[in-house]
This record gives sequence, C-alpha cells and structure tokens, in this order.
Amino acid sequence: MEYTILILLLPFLSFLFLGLAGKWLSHRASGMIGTAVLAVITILSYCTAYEYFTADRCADGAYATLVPYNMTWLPLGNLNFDLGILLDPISVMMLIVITTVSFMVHIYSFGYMKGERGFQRYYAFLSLFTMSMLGLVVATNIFQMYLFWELVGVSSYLLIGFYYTLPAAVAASKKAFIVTRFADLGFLIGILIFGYYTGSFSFDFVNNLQMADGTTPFIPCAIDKAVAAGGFIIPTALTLMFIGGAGKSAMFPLHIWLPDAMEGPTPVSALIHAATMVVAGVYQVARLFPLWVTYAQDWMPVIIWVGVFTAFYAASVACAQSDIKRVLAFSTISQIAFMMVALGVCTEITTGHEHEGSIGYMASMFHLFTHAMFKACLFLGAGCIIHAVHSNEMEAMGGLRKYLPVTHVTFLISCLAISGIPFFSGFSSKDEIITACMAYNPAVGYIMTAIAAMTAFYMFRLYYGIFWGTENRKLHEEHTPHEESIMTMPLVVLSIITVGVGVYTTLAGFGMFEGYSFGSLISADGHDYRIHFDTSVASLSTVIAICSILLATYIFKGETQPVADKMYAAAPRLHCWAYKRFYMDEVYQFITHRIIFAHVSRPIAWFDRHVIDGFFNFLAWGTHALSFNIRTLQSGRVQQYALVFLIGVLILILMIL
Amino acid sequence: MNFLSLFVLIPLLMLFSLWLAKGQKGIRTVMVVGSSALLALAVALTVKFISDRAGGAAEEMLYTASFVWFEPLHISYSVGVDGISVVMLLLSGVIVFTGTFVSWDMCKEYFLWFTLLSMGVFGFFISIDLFMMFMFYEIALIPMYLLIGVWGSGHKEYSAMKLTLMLMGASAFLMLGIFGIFYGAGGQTMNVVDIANHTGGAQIIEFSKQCIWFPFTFVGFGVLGAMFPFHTWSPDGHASAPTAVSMLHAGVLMKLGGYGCFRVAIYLLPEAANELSWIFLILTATGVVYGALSACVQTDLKYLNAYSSVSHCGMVLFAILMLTTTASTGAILQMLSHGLMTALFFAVIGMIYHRAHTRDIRQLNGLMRIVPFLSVAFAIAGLANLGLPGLSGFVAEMTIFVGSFENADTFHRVFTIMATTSIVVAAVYILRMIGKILYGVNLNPEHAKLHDAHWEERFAVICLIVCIAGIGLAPGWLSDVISDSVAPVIDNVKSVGHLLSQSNPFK
Amino acid sequence: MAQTIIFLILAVIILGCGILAVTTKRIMHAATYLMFVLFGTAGLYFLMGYTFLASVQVMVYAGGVVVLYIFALMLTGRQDKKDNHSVSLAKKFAALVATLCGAGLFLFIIVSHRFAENMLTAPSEQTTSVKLIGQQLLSSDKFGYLLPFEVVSILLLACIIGSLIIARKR
Amino acid sequence: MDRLNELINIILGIHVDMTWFLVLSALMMFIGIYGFLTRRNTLAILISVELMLNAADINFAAFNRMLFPEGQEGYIFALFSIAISAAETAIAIAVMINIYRNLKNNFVANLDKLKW
Repeated sequence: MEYTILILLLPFLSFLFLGLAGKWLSHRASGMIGTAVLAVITILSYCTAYEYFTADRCADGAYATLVPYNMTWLPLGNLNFDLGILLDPISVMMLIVITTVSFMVHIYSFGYMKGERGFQRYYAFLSLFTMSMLGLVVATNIFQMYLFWELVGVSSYLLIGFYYTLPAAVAASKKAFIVTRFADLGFLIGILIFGYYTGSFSFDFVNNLQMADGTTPFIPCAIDKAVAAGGFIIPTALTLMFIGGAGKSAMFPLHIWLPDAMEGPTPVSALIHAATMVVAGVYQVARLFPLWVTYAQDWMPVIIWVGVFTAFYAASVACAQSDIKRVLAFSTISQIAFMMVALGVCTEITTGHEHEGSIGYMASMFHLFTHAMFKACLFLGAGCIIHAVHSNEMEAMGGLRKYLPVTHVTFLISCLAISGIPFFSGFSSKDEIITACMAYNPAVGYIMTAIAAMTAFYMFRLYYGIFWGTENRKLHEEHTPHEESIMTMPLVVLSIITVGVGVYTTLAGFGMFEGYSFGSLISADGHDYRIHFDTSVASLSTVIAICSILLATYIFKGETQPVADKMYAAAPRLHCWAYKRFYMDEVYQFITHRIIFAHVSRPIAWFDRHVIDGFFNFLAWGTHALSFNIRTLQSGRVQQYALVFLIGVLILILMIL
Repeated sequence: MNFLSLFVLIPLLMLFSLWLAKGQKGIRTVMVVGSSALLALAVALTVKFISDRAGGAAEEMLYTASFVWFEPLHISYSVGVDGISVVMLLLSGVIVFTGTFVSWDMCKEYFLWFTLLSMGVFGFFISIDLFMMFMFYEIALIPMYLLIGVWGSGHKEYSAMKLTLMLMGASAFLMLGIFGIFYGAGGQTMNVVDIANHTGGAQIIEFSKQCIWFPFTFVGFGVLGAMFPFHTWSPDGHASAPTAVSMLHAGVLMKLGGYGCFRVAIYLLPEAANELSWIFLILTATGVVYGALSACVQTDLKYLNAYSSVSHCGMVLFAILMLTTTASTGAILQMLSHGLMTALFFAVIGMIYHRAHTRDIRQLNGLMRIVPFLSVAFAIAGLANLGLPGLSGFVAEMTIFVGSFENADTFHRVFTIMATTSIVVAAVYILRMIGKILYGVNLNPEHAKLHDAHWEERFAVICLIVCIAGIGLAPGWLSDVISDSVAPVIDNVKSVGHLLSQSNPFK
Repeated sequence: MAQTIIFLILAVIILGCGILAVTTKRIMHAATYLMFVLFGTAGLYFLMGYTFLASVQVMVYAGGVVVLYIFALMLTGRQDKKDNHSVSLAKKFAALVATLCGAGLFLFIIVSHRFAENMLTAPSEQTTSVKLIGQQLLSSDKFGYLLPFEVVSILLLACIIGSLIIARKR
Repeated sequence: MDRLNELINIILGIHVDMTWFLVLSALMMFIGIYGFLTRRNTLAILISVELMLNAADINFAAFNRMLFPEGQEGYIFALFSIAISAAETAIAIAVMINIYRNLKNNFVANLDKLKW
C-alpha cells in the first residue's frame, strides 16, 4: 500500500503549485486543479479503505496495524522525529471522512466562492489543509501528529482570515490560532514528558509493528519504564496532551475560538470547523486511548466532565443565538463534547457483549463519522442560505422553503439526523454514546439524554427560523433567493450518506439483519463488534427527541411566535447571557488585554526601556559626567598645572622618604 | 595556504576591487561576484565536509592549518572547521549574498564597510585560535558603528554609539576571559582544540580559575548573543540600522555570540560550565520569556523583531546551557534558523519602511492588497518566527525542547517549561503584527500607490525563503552534521562533572 | 671667616632680591631685582673660585638675558608695567603654603643628610683654568664635552632662527 | 668679655659648608616657584623661572666644588645650563612678543586655549 504516500504528497504539491503559480492561473483552472487532485486522493483513500478492511484480519481477529511508510525526519538525540503513515481502522476511517468532506467542499466552493478575489489562494489553502489533516490522522508518532496539528492550525488561521479586509475575520483568525496554540503548549509539554520517559514518540505502544520488509520502524516504546519512574507520569502527560486536544476540539473553556471562526467562508467552516479539524482532539484521545484506559483510568473523569459540561454549555448557548452559523458552531462544540464523553466513559478495551465498558470508543468514532457528514451538510446548507440571502442573521430568513427546496430537504434530513431520529445516521451513533454513558454511570446517561433533547430543540428552532417562521418578505422580494446546482449537489451526496448509513445501521442495530455494521470495522481493540441497540435507551432518547422537536415546532413554526416572545420576556437576562455566550469571550478579553498586555507586557517593555536600558544609559551618562568634571583639571592654566605638579612631586618625595 | 583562508581572502579582494570600482554598476558587479563566490565556497565546503565525514574523516576539526604569527604570545593563524562552523559559514554566505541584493542602491563606502564586516564574520568562524577569533570579532564589530551611524535612520548616532559601546564593553570582558583561559592553560598555546584536549602544551585549567573565567567569557560572547539583561543594544541598534546591516547583524553577527559561548566558554571551561550554568540558565530563560512579552506591546516593527530576536537568541544560549547534545544541536539549528528568518524579517521590514516611510504598526494597514509580494514574504517570516512546521523555526525549537527535557531534574524542567511558553507568546505578537499591518483595509492615501518589490529584492527574499523552507522540510542532514560536532564538546563537559552543581540553590 | 661673611652678604642679597623680584608689582623692578640676584649668584661662583663661570654668569645673564627682558618689556610697552591684576589672595595663600611646605621638606632633607662635613675651602685652593675648560669642551676623549658643546651650538642657532621667525611681524 | 670672645670664637669657627649652599639654593628655588605660581604676567613668570634655574646652577657648582673638586662635570653642566637658559629666554620672549601682538597683553590667564 505504498501509494498511500501519494495521499499526502499530492495535496502538498497542489498547494505549492496553486500557491506559487496561482497568480497566473484563471479561477476556473486553479479550482479544477485543486478539485482534480482531491478527487484523485479521494479515490486513493477509498482504495486504501477497501484494501485495508477487506484484507485478512490478524490471527486474533483484530485488524492489523500497517506502516506502509516511515522515515526518520529529524534525529533528536536518543529519540527520533519520524514522518510516516500508519494505517489502522480509525485512521482509515478518518481518511475517508476527510477526503469525502473535503471533496464535497471543493466542489461546493466553485459555486460559493465564485468571483471572489483570491480564489486561487483559497484552493491552495484548502489543499494545504487537506494535506495537513491527512498527515495528522495517519501520523505514526505523536510528534508527527503535533507537526500536522500545528499545520492544520495555521491553515485554519489562513482560511478563517480569508476575507482579510474584514476586521472581524482577522480578529477571529488570530483568536483561533492563539487559543489553540495556547492549548498546544500543553500538548507539547505532554509530548516531551512522554517522549522522555518512554524513550519513543511512536503510537506503537506495544512494539509489535513491522514494516512490509519485516524491520521495526520505530524506536521501541518503553511504557513500563515510564510507569516505573512514577505512576503519575503517563497520566500527567496524557492530561497535558488532552489539553491540546481540548483546545483543538473546542472544549470548555478553550472553545471560544470556534464560534468566531465562523467569520471564514462557509465551506471552510463545513470542512475545518465542523467535520475534520475540530475532531482532531477526539481523534488524539482515541489514538492514545490504549494508554488512557490502561494507565490513566483514574484521570478519565476529567475527559467526561469537561465533555459533559461543554455539551451542556454549548447546547444552552446554541438555543439563543441568532446567527445561523453560530448556532451550528455551538452545536458542533456540543456534539464533539458527546464524542469526548463517549471516549471518557469507555472503561475497557476488550470488546464483546460481555464488555459493556468498551462501547464508548466505537460510539465516539461512529459519531465522529456520522457527525462529520451531517454537520458538513448542515454547514453547506447554511452556506447556500447565506449565499442566497447575503446574511447570517435569522432575521433575514424565514419562509425560505419556497425558494430553496433542495437545501430545505437536505437541511431537514441533517437536522433529523443530529436530533437522533431513527433511520438517520445520528440516531445510531448518539444512541451508542448514551448507552455507553448509561453503562458507565446512569447520571451521565440521563444528562446526556437531556442534552440530546436540547440538541433537537435548538436544531429545530434553527430549522423553523430559516425555512418557516416569520419571513423577511421585503428582503426576499428585493432579491429573490435561489440555489445553484453545483452547490446543492454536495448537499444531496452528504444527505444520501446520512440517510443511507442511518437506515442501514438502524436496521442492523435493531437486529433486522446480521451484517457488517460500524462496530465491525472500528472498535476499541479492532475486533468485530456488532452494534445492538438497548431498546430502553433507544426508545427513551427517541421519544425525548420527538418531544423536543414538537416543542420547537409549537414555538417557532408559526408566522408569529407568541410563545417565543413570551419566553424572552420572561427571562430576558438568561436569554441575554446565553446570547452573549455567558460572557466567556469577555473573560478572555479581560485576561489577555487587561492583565497580560496591560499588567505584564507593558510593564516589562517599560522596565526594559527604563530600568535595564536606563542602567546602561546611566553607565554612559556617569562616564560622561565624570569626564566632564575631571576635564577641568585640564584647564590650560600653566600655573595650575605647576601647582599640581609641585604637589605631586612633594607627595612622591614624601612617599620615597 | 589552506583553502579555508579563501573566506578571508575573497572579502579582502572584494575590498580592493571595490576601492578600484567605478560607478554603481562596477560596485554591484564586484559585490555580486564576490558574495556569490563566498556563497559558492560555503556550499562547496559544506558538500566537501559532509562527504569527507562520510568518508571517515573523524578528526574534531577538518582542514586545519596553522601558521605562527606572533611567537612570544603563541598566537598563530590557525584555521579549521567542524560541523558547527560549516553551517555557520553557510549561513553567513547566504546572508551576505542576500544582503548584497537588499542593499542594491547603496554607495561604495557602505559596501566597503559591509565587506569588512563580512570578512570579520567569516574569519571568526574559520578561526580556531583564541586570539584570531577575538581579532576577527573586533573586525566585525567596528564597521557596525559606521554602517549604523552613517547610513542608519532615526536616532542613528545614539544607537550606533550604544551598540558599539556595549559590544566593546563585552569584548573587554571577553579579552580578559580569553587571556585567563590562555594563561590558565599554561600559556603555551592559543589553539582552541589544543586547550580543550590538553595537547600542544596546554594543561588542564584549574577548577577555581575556570569558575573565574567562565562568566567573563560567557558574558563577553553573551552580550553579542543578546543575553538578558545585556540585550538593550539590540532593539535600538536594529531599529536604526540600514536594512542589510540589520540582516547581517541579527542574521550573522549575533550568532558569533552563541557560537563563541559554545566554542570557547563551554568547550574550554567544561567544569565551570557544569558548575555555573544554572546562573546563566536563569538569565537566559528569563530573557526568552521577557523578550517575547516585550515584543507583544511594541509599536515599531523593528523593535518588535528585535525583541523577538532577544527571545530567540535567548533560546540559543538557553539550549547551550542545557549541556545536552540534542539541546546544543537545537541551539545551533536555532542560530541557523533565527539567522535566516530574522534576516528575512528585517529585509522585508526594511523594504516596507523604504516605501511607506514608517514602521509604526498603527500607521500601516492593509498592505496585503497593496504590496502582495512583500506581504506574503512578511507573513512567511512571521510564521517561521512563531515556529510553523515546515519552516526552520519549528525544527530548531523542537530539538531544543526535546534536548532540554533530557535534564530530568526539577530545576531544568521548570525553566524548560518556562521557555516553551514563549512559543505561545510568539504567536501572539506575530499574529498581532500581521493582523495589523497586512490585513484590513489601507486607510492611508499615501500608502495606496506603493510599488511592490523590485527584482533584486524579490531575488533576495526568495533566496531566504527557500533556505528557511529547505531547513524546515529536510532538517535531517543538518542535524546530523551539527550533532556530530556538538557531541565531542558535550561529552567533554559531561565527562568532568554533573550538571547539578553544588552552588545551585534551586536544585 | 671672611668667606662666611661674604657668603652671608651674598645670601642676603640673593634671597632679599629674589623675594622682591617675585613680589614687586612693577615688572621693570622685578627685572632689576633679578639682575641683583644674578650678580649675587655670580658672587657665589667667585666665592667658590669658579671665576670663569662667574664671568659667564655676569656676561650672559646680567648682560644678555636681563637686557633682553628689558627690551621685551619695552616692546610690550603700552600695557601698564604693573602686575597688579594679581591672582586672588586665596590662590596666593595656597601657593605660599605649598611653597613653604616644599621648602620645609627640602630643608629637612638637606639638613638631615651629612653634607656639613664638606667645608668650603679658600677660592685660591681650587682654581679651574680657562684653558682646561676650553680643552674639555672641545675634546672628544673621556671627560670631553665636544658632543654637548656642538648640540648646544645647534640649539643656540635654532634658537636664533626660531626667535626671529616667531617674533617677526607678519 | 669672655662671653664675647667665646661668641667671636664660635663665629670664627663657623665655616661655609655644603649645607649652606644647598639651603640657599633650595630657598631660591622655592622663591622662584612661589613667583611662578602667583605672577600673572608671563614675563614675571619667566623671571621666576630664571630664579629657579639659577638655584639649580648653584647646586651644580656647589656639588662639583665640594664633593668632587678634581672633576669638572658640575662646572661644565652649569655652563651648558646657562647657555640653554639663555636660549630658552630668547625663544620665550619671542613667543611673548608674538602673544602680545595678538592679545594686547601678556597675562597667563588668557593663555588657556590648550584646555580640554
């Protein structure tokens, strides 16, 4: 499977080509080049996936982990900084997710970005992002992951700031980069600790990987040595790395960059800030999961509770936002938190029906997959809407179902999916998560169910606000909204995936037929694991979701919304707080500008100019002053010289005496 | 005559030809030919060095030659290179080459001093005699005064004076240190390798003497390496210097500091390095964070970059003091990387200043639309500065951090973690700067019609970017070359003692 | 005895006129007092029996130098001949103190060394003939002073030329 | 009467010795120095210098006469010294005349152009 290296190289070359030669290419040509390259790597990824999943399993029934390619990029003393490709079920799944969504976004952008200045640059950055994200997921070692992690950060920065003449976009891009960078500091320190104590950065924790030619690709990883050096070392390293993951995956309180990141072009939001980059944190935890579950079981509640709180917080904020992309952004935060929680509640790695604790891992990855599809669809749908009405605000919308029929249908499908209605993909994955939570601790399970209900509520609030509700007729008559086929085509593809996966997994889960399901491909230890729904959990969550949808219908569907207005009137402060995202941004603003800048940086700069530099200037001044004063000895008066000379001679004589 | 001496002879020839050259065209021809020859020589040396090392040449210094120069004081003209000097020579070659293109419109006298400065720099890196090193160091320093004082901008006389006085003060320390080492080792040889290996009549320097001369030597070179708190010449000096001089100064001259600290202070005084490194480690780690935080609130682009240099160069000395092979390799990589990226940064800032006549962040907006080439170069320089993977900064910083982590005690851990925070702060100030000056909409009508870079400027900038990206994408060979040469020094240090000294109260 | 008396007389003349020469306000008077001092010095040389030296002293100093002074005074004539813009009292006092201290120190040194054993004999007991002086000045043997002599000659020549050049009107 | 005789004897017993000359020249020297320090007119200062020179000459002669009567060094040195002082005076006076032409006075306080 050596061709997998092309999956990384092609987008990189495309980035270089479009970045350097883009100036001389037409919009169409550069878009075509970018899309064509992506089409190729999408096909390559599917081939890889097909080849990987159809290959024979290992003797113990698990999928083999392959390293088709590995090189030492930078020797670091006893350690090596490798670059390579590691294929295991989750990385192969991520390849599919990334290339699929990215391909859709590339096609979609033809319509969405048409005529934008910097079209070539846009496609170049998309290629860069795709390359980095693919590099991240196929990383053979944690340092490679960090390298590409930084690269996706910077491509996200560049793409959020694509409209660089808008101050809001510039601020948002800066914020996204700095916040994630701050979190990455934790990641880096975690890597350093891990690398130092285990003597390797590799993901092959048990040292059983071999290259195709039978050589061992990595420096062996000595986990036991690290454990012997101190039981807290590996958990500390993992927790620090989790901070990095939390930053990338927008976990509270490092989530603040994600809603602002919506200033970027909408396809970018769909690709980076919904489907791929933001799940890097989840992916990282999943990648390190064997370590978590073996050595840091006691620290996993950190993941759970950060996840639970974030899910709740984001869901409640999402209920009050009026910018549709912001609603989707908070919904993303909330859903990623679901994935985190699912990983946190996974308490064992051995799969099988007698090992209930192992569902979480699979559920999380499953949700990652389904969420990527329907959330990308939602974002791209939102993009169509924004493209049609030229506004992000719900005020400009309402009643759009007449003008945008395809968008309407696909949006509704995705909303149903995220709400967890049976026969849509979100149902299967979310249900698994709640099952896993229930198995871990019923309290967590019920909280997550409630949050799932909130999800259904705010998603349908959004849906009704856009497609039903009070229509902004004046605006729509001025400028009739319409949709373009090149933009709706990806929506259709993504919703077909959503429905298809949903129907298949729902039927399989209810035991309609015995076939492969998601768990067959991906599970905590790579074994075949068939999903079966726990009927009580499934029915409970379905009923609750339907109730929430009905409630949202009742409140938001009509032309006038008396109930909603009354609710705002009843709790204006709560609404305001939720609308302002509970003032988390202001807190950060305060910390960075008022404390770090005003009370650390400025004093240091002042100190430097006045105290340290002042000291050296003082030395210079002192020398000058001294010279100035002693120069009067050189008065030019002969008699004074003679007197001094005489005194000097007398003193010398006295000394000789 | 050893072929390494060409590094000194070519600038001498250039000086002579410049003297004879007539007209701007003649001057440019001389400069381009000369600096290309230097660059070619540096590249050839690198290739030859790598192939010779691969062919089994295992001496510490290759291509050594020695001619007695002043018998009574045992001063000889000794040259020789190891991997560290090779990469430093390569760096100097690149910077001098690009610097020539950046200062395209300057006059003959400027180029005379510029070439003299280059000669000092090249001479310093090929010397392995303490006195020759010191002499070339001084040769490199003096032209700086004139280059800044005459062709600078702003408070140029003040800055030039300050820079020269502080560096001269440092070289006074350095001279004491060098003579201390010379006499401490028995006063029989000034050859660095001999003193380090106790050959050629050199004795082991007593521990107590080492502890006296180590601070002198380290501070002497450290001032040039912008060691906190002796860095204040750097912001003023860089802000006032003409573009190419800033490049050469930050890109190469400051590297003399780090190189000297490693080659003289650490190499020749290993026991004292073990014993006293903690003091300087505190200073440099402070400097790393301090420089970065100061940079956050600067409003002048050059000041900002100068403080960022304080931070990055602090990282060099910090890594050297960690006294592990990996960290020291990282330090050399960082020197290389910082040299290139800060040269790029200063070059682009200079070009922007040349056009917009201001370096105030608050007065520049929306340059991306007006001068796209410069803006992209600026952004790349910024991203390299904040350690973006794929560019050189990342490689160097990661090597340093991994190397620093090899010291497992709390003291070193705490300071390592402190130093890592600088990469976050770097992101803050770089993005703040990029956001303010490149992005947004231009509000100043005077800036609306700025023209983008000329061909020679483009050429220089592209050369630097290619080097930065080259190191960033394929750092392995460099790292090998460097770590082979770093290892003997560090082994020397490790063999005489343990890093946790008795005098460190924080251990 | 006679020697003592003559010495004392000469000493009084020298010291008295010396003090007057440095304290008098009028420079012409100072030059005159200087002449007496120079004569006194010549007298001392006579007392020591150095007759040639004494006559040179009289000729060169009293005859040449003092006349030169007087000419110079006349040439720089229009200023008042007094040196009455004298320095401040404090400076004078400081100079006096320094001088007295110095003199005290010197006298202490002189007295505390045993010079007193060397008595002055009668002038006739020690005569140095002019012939001997002449021979010594122009001889290049041991104890010959030809080289210094010639050097001084050149010096005097240079001095003549220098004075002419410096003092000439442009 | 005895006392007078005694006194006369004592006085007759006093002989001029080395010390006398040295004391005299030292006093003369310091008189000259005092003059040098306090006079303002350059000519007056030159006069003080002559005093000092003469004091030195006396010493030359006296040392020669009393310590090494058979030698001629001090004698000849005094001769040279006289010649040199004559030369010096000539030059100094030429300089002063020149200064006077430029400054219209001869005060040493005005001659401080050589300061710092």
